[in-house]
Amino acid sequence: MSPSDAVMRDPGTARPTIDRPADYLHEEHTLRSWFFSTDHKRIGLLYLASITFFFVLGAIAACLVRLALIVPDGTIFSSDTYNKLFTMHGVIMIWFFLIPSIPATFGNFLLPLMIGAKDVAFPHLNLASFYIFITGALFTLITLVIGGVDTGWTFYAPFSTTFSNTYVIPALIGVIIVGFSSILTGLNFVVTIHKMRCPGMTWFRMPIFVWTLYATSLIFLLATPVITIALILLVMERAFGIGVFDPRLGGDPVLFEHLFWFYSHPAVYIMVLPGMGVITELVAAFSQKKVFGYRFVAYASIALASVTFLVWGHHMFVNGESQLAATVYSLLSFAVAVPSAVKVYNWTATIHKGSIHLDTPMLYAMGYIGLFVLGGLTGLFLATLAIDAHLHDTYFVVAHFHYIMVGGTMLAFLGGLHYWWPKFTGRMYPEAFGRVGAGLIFIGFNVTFFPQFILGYLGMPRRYHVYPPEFQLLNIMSSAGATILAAGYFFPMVYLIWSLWYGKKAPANPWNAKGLEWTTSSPPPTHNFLNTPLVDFEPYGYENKAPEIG
Amino acid sequence: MAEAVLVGIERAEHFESIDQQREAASLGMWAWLLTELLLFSGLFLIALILRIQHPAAVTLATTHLKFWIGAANTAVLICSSFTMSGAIGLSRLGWQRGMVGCMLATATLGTLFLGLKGFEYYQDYAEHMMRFLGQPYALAADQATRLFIDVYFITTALHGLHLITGVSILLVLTVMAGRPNFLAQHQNRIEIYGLYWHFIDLIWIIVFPVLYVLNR
Amino acid sequence: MTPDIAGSHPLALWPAAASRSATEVDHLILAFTGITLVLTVPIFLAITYFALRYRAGRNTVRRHTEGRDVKIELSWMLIPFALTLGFFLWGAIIFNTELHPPGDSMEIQAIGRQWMWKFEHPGGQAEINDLHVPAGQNIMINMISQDVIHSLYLPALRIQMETLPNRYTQVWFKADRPGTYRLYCSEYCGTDHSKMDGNLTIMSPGDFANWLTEAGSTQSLAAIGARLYAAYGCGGCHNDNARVAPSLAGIYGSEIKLADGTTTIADDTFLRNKILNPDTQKIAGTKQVMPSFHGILKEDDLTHIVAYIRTLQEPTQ
Amino acid sequence: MTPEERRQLWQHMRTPVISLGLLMALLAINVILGATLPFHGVWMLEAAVVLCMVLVVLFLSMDVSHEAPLIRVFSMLGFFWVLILFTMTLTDYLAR
Repeated sequence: MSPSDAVMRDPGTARPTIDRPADYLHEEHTLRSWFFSTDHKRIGLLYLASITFFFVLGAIAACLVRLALIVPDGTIFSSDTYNKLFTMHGVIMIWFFLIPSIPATFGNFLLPLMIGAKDVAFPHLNLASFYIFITGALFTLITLVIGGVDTGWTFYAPFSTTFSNTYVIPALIGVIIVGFSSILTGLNFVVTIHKMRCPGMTWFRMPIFVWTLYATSLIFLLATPVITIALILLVMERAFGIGVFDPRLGGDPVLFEHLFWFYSHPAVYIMVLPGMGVITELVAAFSQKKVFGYRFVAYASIALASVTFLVWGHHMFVNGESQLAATVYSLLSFAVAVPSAVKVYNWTATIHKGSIHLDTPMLYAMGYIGLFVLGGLTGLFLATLAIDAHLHDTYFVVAHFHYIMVGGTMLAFLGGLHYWWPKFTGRMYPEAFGRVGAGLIFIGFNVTFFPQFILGYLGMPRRYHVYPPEFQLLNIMSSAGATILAAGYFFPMVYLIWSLWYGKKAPANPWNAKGLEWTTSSPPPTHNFLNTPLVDFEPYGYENKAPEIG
Repeated sequence: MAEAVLVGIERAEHFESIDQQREAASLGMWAWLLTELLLFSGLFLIALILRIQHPAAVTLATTHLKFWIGAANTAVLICSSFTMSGAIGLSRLGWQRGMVGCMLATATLGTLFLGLKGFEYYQDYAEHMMRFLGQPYALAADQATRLFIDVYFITTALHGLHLITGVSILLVLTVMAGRPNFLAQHQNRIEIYGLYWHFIDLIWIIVFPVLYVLNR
Repeated sequence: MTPDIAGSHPLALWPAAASRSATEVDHLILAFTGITLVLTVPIFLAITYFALRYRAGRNTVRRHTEGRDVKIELSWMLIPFALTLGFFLWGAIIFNTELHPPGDSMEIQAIGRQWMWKFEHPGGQAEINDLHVPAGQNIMINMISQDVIHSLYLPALRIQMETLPNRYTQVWFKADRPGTYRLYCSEYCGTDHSKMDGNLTIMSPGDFANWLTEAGSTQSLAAIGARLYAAYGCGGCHNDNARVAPSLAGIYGSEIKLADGTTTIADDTFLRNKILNPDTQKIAGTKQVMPSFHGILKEDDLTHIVAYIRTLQEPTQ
Repeated sequence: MTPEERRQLWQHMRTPVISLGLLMALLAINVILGATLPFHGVWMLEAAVVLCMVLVVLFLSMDVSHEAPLIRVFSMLGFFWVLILFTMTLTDYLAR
């Protein structure tokens, strides 16, 4: 540590006037300054730590599920344990890792930096959102410890309300509370993007990552309240017998599915959209080239945030939904694929004639484009009525959404984590290890989930603890892949933590990237910029002439 | 009647200007009200679907709802919305004492609403409508009525909860608003709170017809 | 007695198709895969090729036009959408035929309940978890659930339909390839969701006819009773090494000492009453914990189970 | 209260008073309709009256018309999304 840090820590000596302003990491080291900080950067790191903890929990549940599926007769765990494992894997991974991962961690840290603001619009609300997240997380941990819940992350009535005898209510309360953390984060970001942009930062000079954060925040605001009321109704029905979905009284459990999927499909886009934003940043920075069709990509994000509210019925094609609804939802589900296609084609065009640096983040971005496209188009298969009649609730669906969530959002999260690591911590990650980790994850992922596409088409239903023996070979392949994937996840955790102390000191702009966050120091000062920046340049201002000719 | 005090807003540290701060606060409250509307819309959807699937049961259930207490409550909330607008008008003029008076009037009208609501719940209890409290259910003949009665209890309870938090925040705000230079620093808090209060009234304006009035 | 399931050798990469509409769905998905490969393989090749050709440090022409290329954007927005719309239509047409059972189809009643399927043929023959159907004839399954949402899934016919507790749903098919195929519950329904499967046996009309007649007789009451005994979980408490409840081996006809000192013979009526309301005629020396099956077991189920208990003899060892 | 103060007060209280009057009148209409049930399809009229009340509260009490266009969009956005939720769900329930 440089002498100035040591001096600062000893309160006895008068504070010397140090040449550079104390950055947000080294300014204060008290517990209070971390756990009650209203600095968006520190709150972002608090989120990073808590979602990593939950990622490890969810990954352990996933490994145990894959372990249980090695044998067709399900003798490794009891059926109840298996059901609780896949439910916990679902609940933790979706609400406590994927949804907060990019918006709450990168969003909190980078949004004010990218739009030239000192902080988010409501810093105290931001801290409150974090502690609401922690409260919701506590409920889920309590559910895990006292015995788990076996309803699946979908909590379908009447099983979750009358027939399950596990701890459904604590799990529901945990998810309801963490919903409010999403709502308040969404609210904070919407107001910040509208009102806190620095002079000159017009809407079309913002980075695409900020556009996707805006679209995600709109979905937070418009979708989360509906699942909050749906889950409150479940708690009411299970705890007090105030039955709204109870079929014995004439209630309709499909109505719960409508309310649930009205949120849960847009929630899929809450998880995907920020990933798309991160990938646009990575592709632009590592191709040293303007984003191709910037306006189309920006409008595509907003289009996704609105059309995604019209397609939730494609989860309910085979539960007696009316044919009119099924056909309308199927058609709209084809339309919702168009903005995603626009983004993928624009990324490809951005890489064209760029000056490509195949560093770790770019490897993750390339992996993302490949796997996300596969995930997206298998989604189109499932949106086709006749194919969904065969593939609904089979391992094909499991493979589809893991290609989007892990192949997509997870790779984007890891790519972004490596890309902005110097800005977060002022340290560079070890490049060689980074590339090995990326390769490991790419291979492990494909070996784990591609066999599941085949299993799905062969007709193996989802959430099956005991399966016909002919599916065992493909399940063993998938479990083997899961071990490689687990190693692939563990590896970056190790060397990133290692880099906190031994990584090279990072310059302000290690990637020669454009964007306001790279104009300030790494790690940035507490108020982000010495003086509020004035933006009079286009976003992604990479020159068109080739820098390395000759 | 009242000498006008200085009215303004104190700039928070991370905002560049007072306009930015006021617009941010207003947009933030509107975004929150948007989520409140969607929260209640889930219940309205269930009420609508129940009317489609069990029309007779719903009509039978509404005969047991206290139409006149509901109507009186709606009037009470409309008046409280008026007194809240009064408080906002006076805060803009700087007539602090008048404003505090209006806020107290709003709080009393809100409590009156809760009182009427409590009385209505007592009458429901007396009529054995509260199956979940273990009583024999009055309309046991038609089980589907219980669905609509449950929606009625949950919606009015959720709205009541919003009203209780609304009144308590209002009382705290009234205490702070009574302080000498409150209006010089935080005048927009009254306006922001006014938006929330009007929205509680708006939600009830939708709840009353959806539950009590439509095809009685 | 696991019959050889058609197309179920471990390395099968394609499920057996047992009906014409199943093969049509296969054609749909193969064509759709073809189109998606046409749309996506160029992207994978492009990004790898660009990444290598335009790698930083290689000197190559990087000047590119920055015109407002709306035409390109619109083309790669509308062309893929138009191409895929064809598959939406094709899928919707197949789904339309799947949703409307023809008038002349044979109707089978299906009841899904926690963790077993019960099928009733028009002639009254009941089957647990397995389903025998004639080939070449339209068959419509009218189904409902007794508790949670299940889903009758016949992968060989590429169809499934959820059973809902509050209303009937239908699914119909015309199987034409005899053989034995799998039948699953595909909507998560609790502990033994994965054990709620069975075999769909498609038989030629002749075999089906005589299966129906003898199904009524030889598939004895005891055989059905055995399945019900397993399905309702009676074995959980009553099998030999269970300590919770008395073992039922050899109980039929034996003398039972009751808690009130009297003794009685465990005949049909005693067993039937004990199952319906176990709190009556408490047995001496054991705590009565058995749940009542009143309203759960129908009359014919009771006779099947009692018939099965009658066949339980003392364990030989 | 000097006439000057009274004029100032009325200038601020004009819209709230109008909104109070309108809301009370509309409520009266709905209550009368609800109590007397004049004709069978009366619920459509009652729904229209409720819509007017909602608009009155939005545009007069909450003074949305004097706010920035962005606020107006946000006030309408919520109702539009409720419309999406209702119409898409009804395509399932009404066409069964």
